[in-house]
Amino acid sequence: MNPATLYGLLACALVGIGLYGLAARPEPLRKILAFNLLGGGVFLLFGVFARRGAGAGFAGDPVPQALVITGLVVSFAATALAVALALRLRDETGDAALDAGDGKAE
Amino acid sequence: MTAADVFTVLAVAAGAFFFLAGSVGLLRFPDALTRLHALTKADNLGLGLIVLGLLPQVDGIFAALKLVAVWLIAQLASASVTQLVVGVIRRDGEGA
Amino acid sequence: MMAAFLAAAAAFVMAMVALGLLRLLRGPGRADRVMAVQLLGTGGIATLLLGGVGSGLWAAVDLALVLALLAAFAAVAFVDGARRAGRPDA
Amino acid sequence: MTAPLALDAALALLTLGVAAWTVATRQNFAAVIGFVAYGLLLALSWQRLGSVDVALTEAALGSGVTGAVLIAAVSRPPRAAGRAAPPGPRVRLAAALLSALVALALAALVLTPPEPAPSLAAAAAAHLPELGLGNPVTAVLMAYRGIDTLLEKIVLLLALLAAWSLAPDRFWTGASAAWDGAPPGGALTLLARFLPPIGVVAAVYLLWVSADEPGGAFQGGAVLAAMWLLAMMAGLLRAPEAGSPLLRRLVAAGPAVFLAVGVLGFALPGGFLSYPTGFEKPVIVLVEVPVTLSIAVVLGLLVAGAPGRPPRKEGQS
Repeated sequence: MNPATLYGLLACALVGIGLYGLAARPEPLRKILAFNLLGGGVFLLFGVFARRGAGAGFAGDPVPQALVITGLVVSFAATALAVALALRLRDETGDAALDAGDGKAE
Repeated sequence: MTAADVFTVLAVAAGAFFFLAGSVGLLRFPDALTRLHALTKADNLGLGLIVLGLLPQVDGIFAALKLVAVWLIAQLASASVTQLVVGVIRRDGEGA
Repeated sequence: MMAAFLAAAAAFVMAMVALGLLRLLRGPGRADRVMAVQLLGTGGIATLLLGGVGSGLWAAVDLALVLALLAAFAAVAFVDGARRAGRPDA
Repeated sequence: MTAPLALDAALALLTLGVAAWTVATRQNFAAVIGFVAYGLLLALSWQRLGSVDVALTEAALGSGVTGAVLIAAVSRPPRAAGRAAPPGPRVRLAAALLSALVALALAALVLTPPEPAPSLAAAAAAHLPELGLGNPVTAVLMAYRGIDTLLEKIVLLLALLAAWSLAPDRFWTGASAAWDGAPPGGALTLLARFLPPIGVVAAVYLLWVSADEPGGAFQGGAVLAAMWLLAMMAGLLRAPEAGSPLLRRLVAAGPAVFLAVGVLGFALPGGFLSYPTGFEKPVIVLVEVPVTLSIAVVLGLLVAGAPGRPPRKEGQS
């Protein structure tokens, strides 16, 4: 198996894990985490296709790589905003479901 | 194999051994403070020996300086983190 | 020859890091989990340096430099969070 | 099995294990730390795939700065007892089956790729000499698809505005309450005095070499942001007020210069975001410097979160 296929299969599994976490975990923080796991897998797929498109003396096709860099920044912005929203909503409603911490007795 | 290559093999192997020691210590030691002690062995000696071993393999003083700089920065980070984590363990207990 | 040895050493360090990451799973304390990530950072730097010098790809050393700069960042954020949680109005 | 392939296999298995555990663990703090480890492992994977530009971004932004946001959130003491009820076993089974289906469909795509592999590498390489650049990823980001990069700056601005607007009215234009500016002393102060100067040099280096080597505005900006946050966490720098004119100028500088250069393209070479012939590289550098600063400031502010204390009086800043 060549490395690109190996990482490609890893990316598929990461997408699956992220999707499951998004659906099966009720806490907002865990949904945000799962969303980022999913994103990591999708970005890695781009990396695999970039690797396959290596040519012109480059180790990979630069276009998917640039897309991923842009995507990473946007995904960070979305994550920071989602965390801020969850925390504010918790402060507003006192809803235990929005608590991010684990409590003192850990 | 030149003398420099022998030196590289020995130093890198010794560095890798300290990573083994650090990981085993992190897993086997009984409490958080001794585990922290094991971790610093991998951080300081493991990485340091690997960098030392790689020095003969690079050409140019700048390349060598960059390797040493990476180790020094990692060293600074590791030393500070150890202090800080000990502070949290002392104050909040092991569960923290 | 040397490249093969350095690649093998990189794989060995990665395996050791994997072993150390079991501490991330087992905990029990928060500090233990932070330590496991610290080990991953150092091991990642070692792997990159070994791989970068072994294969002559110098960009890997730049990545190692960035990892070293950010090695303390997660642990500092953890300590900062613990300090803020201890503050009455946090 | 050869040594490099063994490294790839170890890395892939480790990433998979950490990801699965991040979803499965009961404790939120453990899951967040698992996610930081996941980001580091992904950065190593990107390097193994030959995309060092992306690996740098993932390490600095995906693991480092994102990790700081999540660790800060998870360190908040909970208000109320109790937990959200997880969905029942039937829902979880359905979710698992559907996720597995999606993963398998993607795997089928990975295993039966189109031949020959589609690639724009040759097209990207064709115009590199005219741009004076050697790194094709920088060329795509700053020249070929400059519009994407410009719009993405706007997205960052919008995210910051949205995060700020979550502040209660009395805190509007105030500073983040995350750090009170009191130095805790000891090792943290030492680290925050030594590391940021080195980090600033490294950020400038990443920006400078990005013309020919991996690096760039995002990577440099993320490293700068991390150093700024470190200094704020150590109490060496005060969290800035959202109303500060200097701060607002820094936030707007990058997109403003980028937009100005883009509009100038109508006048000189004849199209939005087209750079004047013969001056491509200086113009790109001119755009990248303020863009890096703006990225650093916005990332830092997004980690600091919505303002949480009232603004100081006029003329006191």
